[in-house]
Amino acid sequence: MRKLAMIAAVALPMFGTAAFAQETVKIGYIDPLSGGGASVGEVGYKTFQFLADELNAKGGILGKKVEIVPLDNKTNPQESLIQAQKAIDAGVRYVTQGNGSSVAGALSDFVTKFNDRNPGKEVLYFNYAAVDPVLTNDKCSFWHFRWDANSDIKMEALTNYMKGVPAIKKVYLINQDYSFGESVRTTAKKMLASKRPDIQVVGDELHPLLKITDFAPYIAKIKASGADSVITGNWGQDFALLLKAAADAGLKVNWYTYYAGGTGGPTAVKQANLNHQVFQVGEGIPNIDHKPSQEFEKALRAKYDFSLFYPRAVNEMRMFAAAAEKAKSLDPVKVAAALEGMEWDVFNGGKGVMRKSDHQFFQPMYISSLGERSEKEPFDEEKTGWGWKMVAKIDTAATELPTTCKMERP
Amino acid sequence: MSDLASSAAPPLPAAADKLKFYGLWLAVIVALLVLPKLFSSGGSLTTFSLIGISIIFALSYNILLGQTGMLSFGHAVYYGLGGFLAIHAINIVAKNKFAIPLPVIPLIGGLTGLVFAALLGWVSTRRSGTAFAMISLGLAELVASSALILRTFFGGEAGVSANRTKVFRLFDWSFGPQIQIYYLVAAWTLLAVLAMYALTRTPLGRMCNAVRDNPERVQFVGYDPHVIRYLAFCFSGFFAGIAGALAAINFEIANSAYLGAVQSGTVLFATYIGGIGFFIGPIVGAIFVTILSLGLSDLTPVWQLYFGLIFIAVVMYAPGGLTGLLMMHRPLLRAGTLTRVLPSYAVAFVPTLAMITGLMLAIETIVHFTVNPGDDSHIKSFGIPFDAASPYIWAMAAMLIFGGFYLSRKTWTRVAQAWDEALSSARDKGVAA
Amino acid sequence: MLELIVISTLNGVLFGMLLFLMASGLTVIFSMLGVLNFAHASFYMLGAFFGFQISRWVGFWPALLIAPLLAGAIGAGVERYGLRRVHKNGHVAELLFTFGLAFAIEEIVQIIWGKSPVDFRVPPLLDFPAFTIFSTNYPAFKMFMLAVSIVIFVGLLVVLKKTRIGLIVQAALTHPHMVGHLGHNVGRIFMLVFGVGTALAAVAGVIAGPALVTQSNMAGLLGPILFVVVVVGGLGSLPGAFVASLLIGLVQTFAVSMNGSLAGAFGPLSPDYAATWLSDIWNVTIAQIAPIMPYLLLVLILIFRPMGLLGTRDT
Amino acid sequence: MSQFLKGTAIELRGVEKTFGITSVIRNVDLKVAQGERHALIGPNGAGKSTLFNLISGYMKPSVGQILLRDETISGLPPYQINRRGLSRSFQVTNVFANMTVWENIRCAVLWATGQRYAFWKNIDNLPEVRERTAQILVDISLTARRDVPAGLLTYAEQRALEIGITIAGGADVILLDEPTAGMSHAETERAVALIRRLTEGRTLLIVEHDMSVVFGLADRISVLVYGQIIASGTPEEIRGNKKVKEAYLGEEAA
Repeated sequence: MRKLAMIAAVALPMFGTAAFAQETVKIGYIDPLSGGGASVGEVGYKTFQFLADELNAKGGILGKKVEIVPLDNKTNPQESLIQAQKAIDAGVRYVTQGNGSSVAGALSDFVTKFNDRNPGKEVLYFNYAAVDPVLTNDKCSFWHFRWDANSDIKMEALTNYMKGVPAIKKVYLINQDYSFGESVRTTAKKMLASKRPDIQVVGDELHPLLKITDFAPYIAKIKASGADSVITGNWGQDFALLLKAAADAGLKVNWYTYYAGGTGGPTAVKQANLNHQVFQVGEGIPNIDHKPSQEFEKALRAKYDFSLFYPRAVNEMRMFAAAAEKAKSLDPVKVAAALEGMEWDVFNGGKGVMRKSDHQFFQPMYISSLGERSEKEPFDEEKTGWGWKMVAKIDTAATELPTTCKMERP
Repeated sequence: MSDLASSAAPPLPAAADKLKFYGLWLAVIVALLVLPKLFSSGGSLTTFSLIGISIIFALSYNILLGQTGMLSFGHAVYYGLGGFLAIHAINIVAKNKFAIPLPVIPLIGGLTGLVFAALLGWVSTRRSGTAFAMISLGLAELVASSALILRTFFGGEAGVSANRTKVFRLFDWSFGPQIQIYYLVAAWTLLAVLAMYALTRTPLGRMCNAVRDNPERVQFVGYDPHVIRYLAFCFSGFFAGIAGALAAINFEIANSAYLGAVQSGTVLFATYIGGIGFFIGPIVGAIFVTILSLGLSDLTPVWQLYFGLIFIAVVMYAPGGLTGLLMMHRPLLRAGTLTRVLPSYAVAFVPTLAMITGLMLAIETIVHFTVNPGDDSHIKSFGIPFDAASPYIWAMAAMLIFGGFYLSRKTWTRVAQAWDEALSSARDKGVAA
Repeated sequence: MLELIVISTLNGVLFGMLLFLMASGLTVIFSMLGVLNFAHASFYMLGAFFGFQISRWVGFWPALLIAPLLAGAIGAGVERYGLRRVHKNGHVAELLFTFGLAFAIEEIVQIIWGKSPVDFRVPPLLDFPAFTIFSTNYPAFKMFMLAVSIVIFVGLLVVLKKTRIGLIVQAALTHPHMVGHLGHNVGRIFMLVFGVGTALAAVAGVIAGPALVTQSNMAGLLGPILFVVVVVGGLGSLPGAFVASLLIGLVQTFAVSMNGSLAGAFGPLSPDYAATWLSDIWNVTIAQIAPIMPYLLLVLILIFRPMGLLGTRDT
Repeated sequence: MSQFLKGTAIELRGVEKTFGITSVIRNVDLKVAQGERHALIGPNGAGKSTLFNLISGYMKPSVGQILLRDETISGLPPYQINRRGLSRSFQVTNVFANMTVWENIRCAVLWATGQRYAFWKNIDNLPEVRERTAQILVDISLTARRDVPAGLLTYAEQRALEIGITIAGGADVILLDEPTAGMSHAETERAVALIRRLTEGRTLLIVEHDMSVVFGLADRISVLVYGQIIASGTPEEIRGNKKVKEAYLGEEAA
């Protein structure tokens, strides 16, 4: 009996066909909310919730309230597709996702096929953090829009900065052994070779993803190579443990990273005592001298205990609202048309554009370093007392890379 | 042979029994045909398809665990490889325009599972028990890791995708809409279940059970337990490959998650919770666990905790699984003494339910304060709204847990008594326990 | 080259000893109860989190004592009220019970301490480089870890082989009824052993917590490798686990330091094969596959020497 | 019945078995003729069960040769020895506890009826298997307990089942390890009658402690003491053998 009731309780909401009139704009947030990736997924969920509240306070989109529907994908592509299907059943026409390029690839593929097979019921996929270049190149889709700079763009920005630092002579590459790490290392080698041929790549390491508990052997190798700088795309524990092992062994190099600002990253940097030795490339930091973004940061921190890790999510939500207003419709096809080529005043200041040819958003990129703050840097990270300091700004135009995308439009 | 001897044999199924047997299958077919008419949304069709896939997978796993007594921690290897080959097959068929329709693809997956099981099986089935379990664990780690290294074949962590509608079409079935996939999965599930049931009724199937019970003695009746385990392993790999291929067709993507420890763990959960001692056990388990894993994460963020607790409860209190729990009552039902235990069940049910409710209330309240400390305390768990900050809720949870625990202990002792009485009177009536 | 060899050996030994610290409890439980405890890594994690919490309140050193006691008490409770019930249903049921337990513990830890890593620091007393070799520092804390591992190894050996308690415990495994008739409470002995085993895991947790990362996924990360250590060493053999830990630590560390690949040995592959799986195999380096070497070792050992390196009984 | 009534069924040539430094079987020579009922007796710990384990392939001899009908079988795995027509029972009941009596017997019948590892045949559609199983079931008088799991049988019933499984494959060399151990007097009598009936025309090697059983059943007797055969002969010869009296029977005769 109890079992029956339980099954019914679980099953009913799933099987019910949702054919209600749309009173709200539902955005399906598909990211890990349980399991290993949940710490990141929850930050993202709360960020989007905060942004939805912001839009709703201004009257929503076209007078309709924005609602974020959390869908737990357990960082598993298959599970993501089930969740996407569930979301579509519940009347969701817009999904957003960011964690894991494997999930992003699966979702983009799914949305494209779904729209192809179900004309009139199209769904748009807003990607806020998955950076695999292929999504806006060989495997680009009309139904996919990306607000994060892809890893090639980030590397372009990073090497544009590095070529101006004469102290860099020997670079060591250490990355996670999967498509993202692979793309970081190949583009790094290619771009460094063309921009600074005198820089020597003294090591090129791939290690298994999220499986290493002690990085000491890798640090020993870096040390033996005599490198002065390390480029790494590592994130999560692979980043924290790497720095920890480096600090233990007393390795003194500069770290050029993608995700030092991720959850747990600043704590690790502080613990390793790498004052302004860890650099990050990204589309924005809290300490940029831009009043609207700093106020936003203050409001966010007042409500939650984390800082804004996803300035791109702000761009995404605000641009979505603007595109819908511009199209005067919430029909995904029209919204997509309005988003194509849309120019935008970016959250952290400056101009950005959603490029029509591949649906990749281009925006100013920043190189920043983490360490002790001056009065110019009001915000610290993860209560460490240390904060991000802007080191260099790369303008939108200098980040634009060609694309191989051959967009198929409906 | 004497008539005396023939009369000693168990009666062969009578015509009526056979009719009942075929009738059951017919009823299942009708139910499968009607089901999508009742629940037609894309989500429910996907759910049904996943249940079908997981039924095949769990049954294939039970060929190992329940039938032959081999505990594997790496069954997903064969599921995953079947899935990958199926995806590659779809792409190749579509590219070269071979006249191979989609419904045949799962067979390719199955053969892949079979080939790999045949390759890896001989060394790993030499022993059962811990050695087999550990080899399966090691092999699973190796294969899952190589999936990330051999990028060309496995497509890295992004996996390989395909478009199932581009395959040669038979009768103008495009297999784009989920409903067609549902029928494809349903047909294969039916076939696979039938085949696996038939397998248990063959000389090999019976010897598998003998190996499970007593591998030592099997050697002294002329059989090599290693060969039996190996053959069982191959069959298991074959059906796991079919399940993997169907999953690949359903998602149109195959990636390293197919091969991973989570997949291997889930099938173990499903099979054991359903009950490894009965043929239908894994079917029940697959349905239960699939619905639970799809639905539970909507209801509570800590679904894994409930999952673990349910599993622990089953291992502790119902080692025969859900099916074992039901089957326990068969002798009572036959003897007509079932009615004697029902009242004590009803009595025990109330405090047990209270205890479980209290436990869930406590968990959800605690979760609210540790995971979302800043949020509004008026939360909704399992669809029921309540105020997590209210002291009444805390008091109620405590009362339900302790009161429920105390009372249910008492009442379950009574259930046990009633049970013994009912069983002994069933024995008196000549129904074997 | 010499530098890399010396440093790799040191790192390998350190990593191996950390593995032994974690695996010793698992071996003790297996050798005495015959239970392959899947939740062992979860008790290691509990130890780390208890250690973190207690050291916040009263400091690291008391935590090093209290946390294992606490985890051991929980372990004993698990044996008394869980495992013992399941015991009659056989080893598979016991194993599955611990499997479910691992699931539940991970989630409970996440509920209490969240999913992000917690800030568990090395105690100030040991927060300095012990010595420097080829300009690489070796922190004092790691030396402490090494010392604790060896002390535990020697201590366990002595207790098991030389003391009355050890003898009774070993007898209780093979002849529970006989030991029971001699007036010993077999149930309590088993409970004690399980408690001690889990407490050892927790000691490893308290020590490894600050050295590595204290996070709710730390159990899942190390769980499988502990089985490798225990099986490769020989189920139930303490010296075997010790040797296997060292072996795995060294193999993994040295593999990481090697860059060799088939491409390196035989020259690059002809471009005809550039996009085939052959090129993947051709270009993979030894360093890349270092972390899966233990599993390769596991499979090979089980095929060619199923009793493990120093084991006496067949798995 | 057996067509090899003449000749040797089992022959052991200089067989030794050592565990570490302890030798359990020392230089044993033994011949059992076709169709003979041969009993193996000796005090506890003499190595009788070890000898059974060596002959049936459960253990490998350290030194020496074992022949079945003049073919070497030492070193072969148990199932191959079984397929050549040698079957054994166990001292401690060793049946398929979760399977019914019917299924237990049937498992033992399958290989002998040539089913091998067939996975394409329905077990219910094999009349030969069915009839043979039923016949054995009648022979061991367990028809009434046909559908009971073997684990739930009484001790005597389990011993009968043990014998049933041993003879079900139709082997013509049967090794029985203490078939009546632990039985009451009446049960023993029934068991002896059963054994006598079932091994008619076959070769039987039996280990037994109950001397009335041994002397009532056996054509020849061998005495094993400390891993060595000290005497071998007809019951009368053994009764009169001085060495045996000293070493073994002496205690009982006194």
